[in-house]
Amino acid sequence: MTVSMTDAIGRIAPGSSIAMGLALEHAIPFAAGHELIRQGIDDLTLIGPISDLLFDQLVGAGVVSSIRAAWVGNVSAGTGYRFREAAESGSINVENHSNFSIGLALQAAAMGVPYLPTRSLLGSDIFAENDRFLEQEDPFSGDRLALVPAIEPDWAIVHVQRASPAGDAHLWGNTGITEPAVGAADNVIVVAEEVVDESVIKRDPSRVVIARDQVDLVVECPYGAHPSPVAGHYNRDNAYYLEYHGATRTQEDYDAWAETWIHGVDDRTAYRELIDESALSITQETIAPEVRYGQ
Amino acid sequence: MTVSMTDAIGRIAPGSSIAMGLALEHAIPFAAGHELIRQGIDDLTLIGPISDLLFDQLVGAGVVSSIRAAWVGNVSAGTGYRFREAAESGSINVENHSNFSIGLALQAAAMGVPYLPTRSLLGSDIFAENDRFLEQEDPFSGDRLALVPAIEPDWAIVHVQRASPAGDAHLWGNTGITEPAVGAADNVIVVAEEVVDESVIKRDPSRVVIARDQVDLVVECPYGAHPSPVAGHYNRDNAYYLEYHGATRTQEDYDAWAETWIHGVDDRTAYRELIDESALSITQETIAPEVRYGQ
Amino acid sequence: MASKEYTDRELMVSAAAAEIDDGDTAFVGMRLPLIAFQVAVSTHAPDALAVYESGVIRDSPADGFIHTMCDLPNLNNAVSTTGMLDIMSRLQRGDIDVGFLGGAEIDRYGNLNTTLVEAGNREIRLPGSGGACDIACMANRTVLLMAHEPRRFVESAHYVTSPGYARDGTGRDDHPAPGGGPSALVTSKATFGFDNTGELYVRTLHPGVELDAIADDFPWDLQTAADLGGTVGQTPVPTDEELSLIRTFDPDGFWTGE
Amino acid sequence: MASKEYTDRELMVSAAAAEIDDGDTAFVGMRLPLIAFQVAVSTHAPDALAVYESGVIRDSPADGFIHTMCDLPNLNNAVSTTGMLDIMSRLQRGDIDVGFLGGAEIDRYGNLNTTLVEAGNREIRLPGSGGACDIACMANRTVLLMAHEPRRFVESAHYVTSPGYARDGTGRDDHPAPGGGPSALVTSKATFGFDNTGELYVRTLHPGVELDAIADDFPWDLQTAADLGGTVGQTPVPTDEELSLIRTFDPDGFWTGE
Repeated sequence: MTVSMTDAIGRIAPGSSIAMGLALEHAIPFAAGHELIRQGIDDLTLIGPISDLLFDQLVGAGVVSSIRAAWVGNVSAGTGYRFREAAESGSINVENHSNFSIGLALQAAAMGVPYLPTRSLLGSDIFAENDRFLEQEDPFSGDRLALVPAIEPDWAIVHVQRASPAGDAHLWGNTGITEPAVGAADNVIVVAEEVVDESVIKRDPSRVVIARDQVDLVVECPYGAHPSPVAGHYNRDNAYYLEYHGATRTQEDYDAWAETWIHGVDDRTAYRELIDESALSITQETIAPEVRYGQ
Repeated sequence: MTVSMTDAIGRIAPGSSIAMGLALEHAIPFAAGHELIRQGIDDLTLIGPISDLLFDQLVGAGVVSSIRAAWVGNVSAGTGYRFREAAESGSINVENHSNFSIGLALQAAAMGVPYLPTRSLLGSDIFAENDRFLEQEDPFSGDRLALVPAIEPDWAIVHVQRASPAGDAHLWGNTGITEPAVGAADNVIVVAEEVVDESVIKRDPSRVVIARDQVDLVVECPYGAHPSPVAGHYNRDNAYYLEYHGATRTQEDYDAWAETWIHGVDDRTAYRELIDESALSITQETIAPEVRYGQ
Repeated sequence: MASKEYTDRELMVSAAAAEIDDGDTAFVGMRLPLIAFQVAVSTHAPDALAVYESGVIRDSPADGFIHTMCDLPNLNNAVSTTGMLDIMSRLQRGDIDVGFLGGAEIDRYGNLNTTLVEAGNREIRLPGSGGACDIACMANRTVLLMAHEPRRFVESAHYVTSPGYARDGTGRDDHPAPGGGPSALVTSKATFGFDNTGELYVRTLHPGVELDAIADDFPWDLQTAADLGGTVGQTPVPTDEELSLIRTFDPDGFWTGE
Repeated sequence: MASKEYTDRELMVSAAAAEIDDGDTAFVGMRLPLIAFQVAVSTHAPDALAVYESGVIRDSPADGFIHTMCDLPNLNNAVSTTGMLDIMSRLQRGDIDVGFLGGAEIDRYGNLNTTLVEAGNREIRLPGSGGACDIACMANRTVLLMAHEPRRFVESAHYVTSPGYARDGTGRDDHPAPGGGPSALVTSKATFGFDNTGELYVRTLHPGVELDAIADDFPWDLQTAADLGGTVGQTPVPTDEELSLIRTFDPDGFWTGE
């Protein structure tokens, strides 16, 4: 099921809901996001815990109608100006979550139950303003609980270190809510730094975070998470986050930025010419100790 | 916090509830169970999904008053005679679960919520006979759900491949409901094939299934899971399961069996003389592909 | 009966394997289904996937005999070894096509008992559910396997460990669980289906078995495919390839011998 | 004010680090707390553990500057990199001793707003909660950090992202969440505590800051430790060791510079 990024993203219909950026600031599928913009797949609902720039970029491109997330901005610099302007003008709808509530909503869907209970949320305006949350008196203890209903994204897009062509993925480092989102989504695209022979994956089945039965499409895309870091592959491109912050205060500025970084390149191969990979490469390497299976 | 098995088990008070055998037929902490018997720590409540012999052995030793589990027996041979006799005579109390309900009960405790909802159980006598389960009309969909209340064991005992002295553990292969149980338990004993320097564990933090903040005591005990298998270390001793089945049909037979296998040895070092380790060793080795972190 | 070239249990494994379609995700469990999945994936269902409640996911036979799902050959070169809650979540969200169950008792509507049976005025305690109740409630369909012994077929199960269909003929309509219920029962003498009301009927007889000889094993008036407008066929005998595979996966006949 | 040998934010980091006790499990988040944990574990709290909502658990400083919890130096030689639900579960079951929070607005009872503020008749959209609401509800205690700017201190938060104490003086008594609520607020001019009713009071003033000069920054009658029978002390200046550590962890002053 290995396809090109162009083909994979082309399967996503306008109006879809997409969970992305699930490992927080780690391994964000920017390449997939930029391809969504190039193909003009719009009216999207974006779902995630925090979004470190990717959602802001999609909003700036005008392809977003709703966001269901706990935080949208730029972790290095604070505000995401495209998100802020769109939220303030009402051109996008925002459903406010906490990190836990979005995680529980996806986990409920992944578990196949209509909701999960939590001791968080009550007393906040996140709870008060959202009719989808319910308050419940716990039938066992009488405690007050918040019930978080399931969210089932149409798509989840996840960036991993390596995957088999069948879709089994080795992922390490931060994972955030990757697993709940993959379980919750109707369709899953795995974007891998490296597509490897199935035998490589099977030599370490306990490293598999996503198995083939959950995956629809596999895309090989080295550096596909830049400017976010990928454990074992490249560091975070901090300068990019600061430059973006300065360069996207107005829509016009954003459009100029996007002309260079998104529309000015056909694909990730061309994109890689824009960045100085050597400045991001791993210089101090840590190799995991040996793990054996066998019989 | 590394202590001997004798010391670790000595901390467990009579009357405690203990979750064990959480990785199903894999990595069952038999050495810890036998030490419980030798020290005569009784009136125990045993908690687990299935128990492949260990619970039967503890029941035979007379140290068990209650079992909360989904299955107790001998996976190779079927019946566990000591469990069957005790359950039939009423000398132990049995709370019947399904694998999922015991997993959810522990997961609820691990998550710090009073219950988790499920679509399983309704329509079964497991649900009908147990007053602790509740039926609920889902406030979102109107569906009928079963609510499984949390179970918080006093202790969880878990066998792993390697752990740091601080309690951080690398565990691979089957894990079953190890993670929920460790999160749920008040106290956790990690029994490791190998206690290694902390730096070994930290070279692969994504392999850590149990972190130190959840662990109270660490015991190094090679072959501590025999006769169950441990991935990368030794195979299942199938003959042992069959022999046990034949040798424990009556209490007298069990007592003779225990005289050899439990009371006849002081500790796991002496125990290892009773078994033919070479017949169980890994002959066909599979080594996991390299994983790098770094910065 | 003429001497056979296969054992009853080899035929049951063959019949169970036939219940796995190519592309299925199967929840396997213990004993004969351990072998049946390996046969299916080696023959007509190369793209089937097996999940086990220990967390293992496999797409190929183990390279060695396995007593249990957790035996090292079943881990070695597995696709994944995730946790039980993750596997059970697949079941609960409806992603498991077929699950296998055994039983000490079965009633007319496929309700299974593996917990507590009556024998005269003694109650015999059995090991219990394991994951059976969960599979019964939530797999899209279940395939039941048991030795063909009259005491196992009862009007009403003494303890319903694993729900089948409602006893009032409404099938799964009012059942709260998302699963589809039993689709087949394989015994050592016949295979059975379940009609629209959830009632058991004879689908095929194993070679050498007469309908009359098994009808008396049931304490109710046993239906057959003929009663439902079809015909009672004969269960296919294991092919040479299947027998060869079964004897590779279970070389000493531990699960599949006489 | 005489020229200082440290920046406001270096002092805030030092004061925040002092709020971590040895042996604490701290929920760290972003910005200054990233540095504060590293200072604490390098000085008075060697057995403190940090958890981050990305899943990382650390017992030692990163060997390199980190903009975010997910920067590779924060993963390298971590204790564990589990998932967010696992970290949030620790919080929900009461295992997190202290959590750090920032805020654009704070009211008298420690309720924080990081979602939506009013400026004149414009509503300004901020990034939102992240994990802040969860930490506020469920950590045993929370430490709040913010720049000392009068607009941030409000009678009533425009949007309560992260609950503090009830506005009727009942503290956390009727609050459904298991957490203990805010224990300290660290601004760039002072540190504050919360009294038994959950109301803010001045605990210590940073060197060179006069009480009168900050009292007007609050739209209510600001309490001090003196009102509660204690005394308003002076916030300790960062030690040389702390400053050296801060400048090692943040060599370009990205988070802690002027």
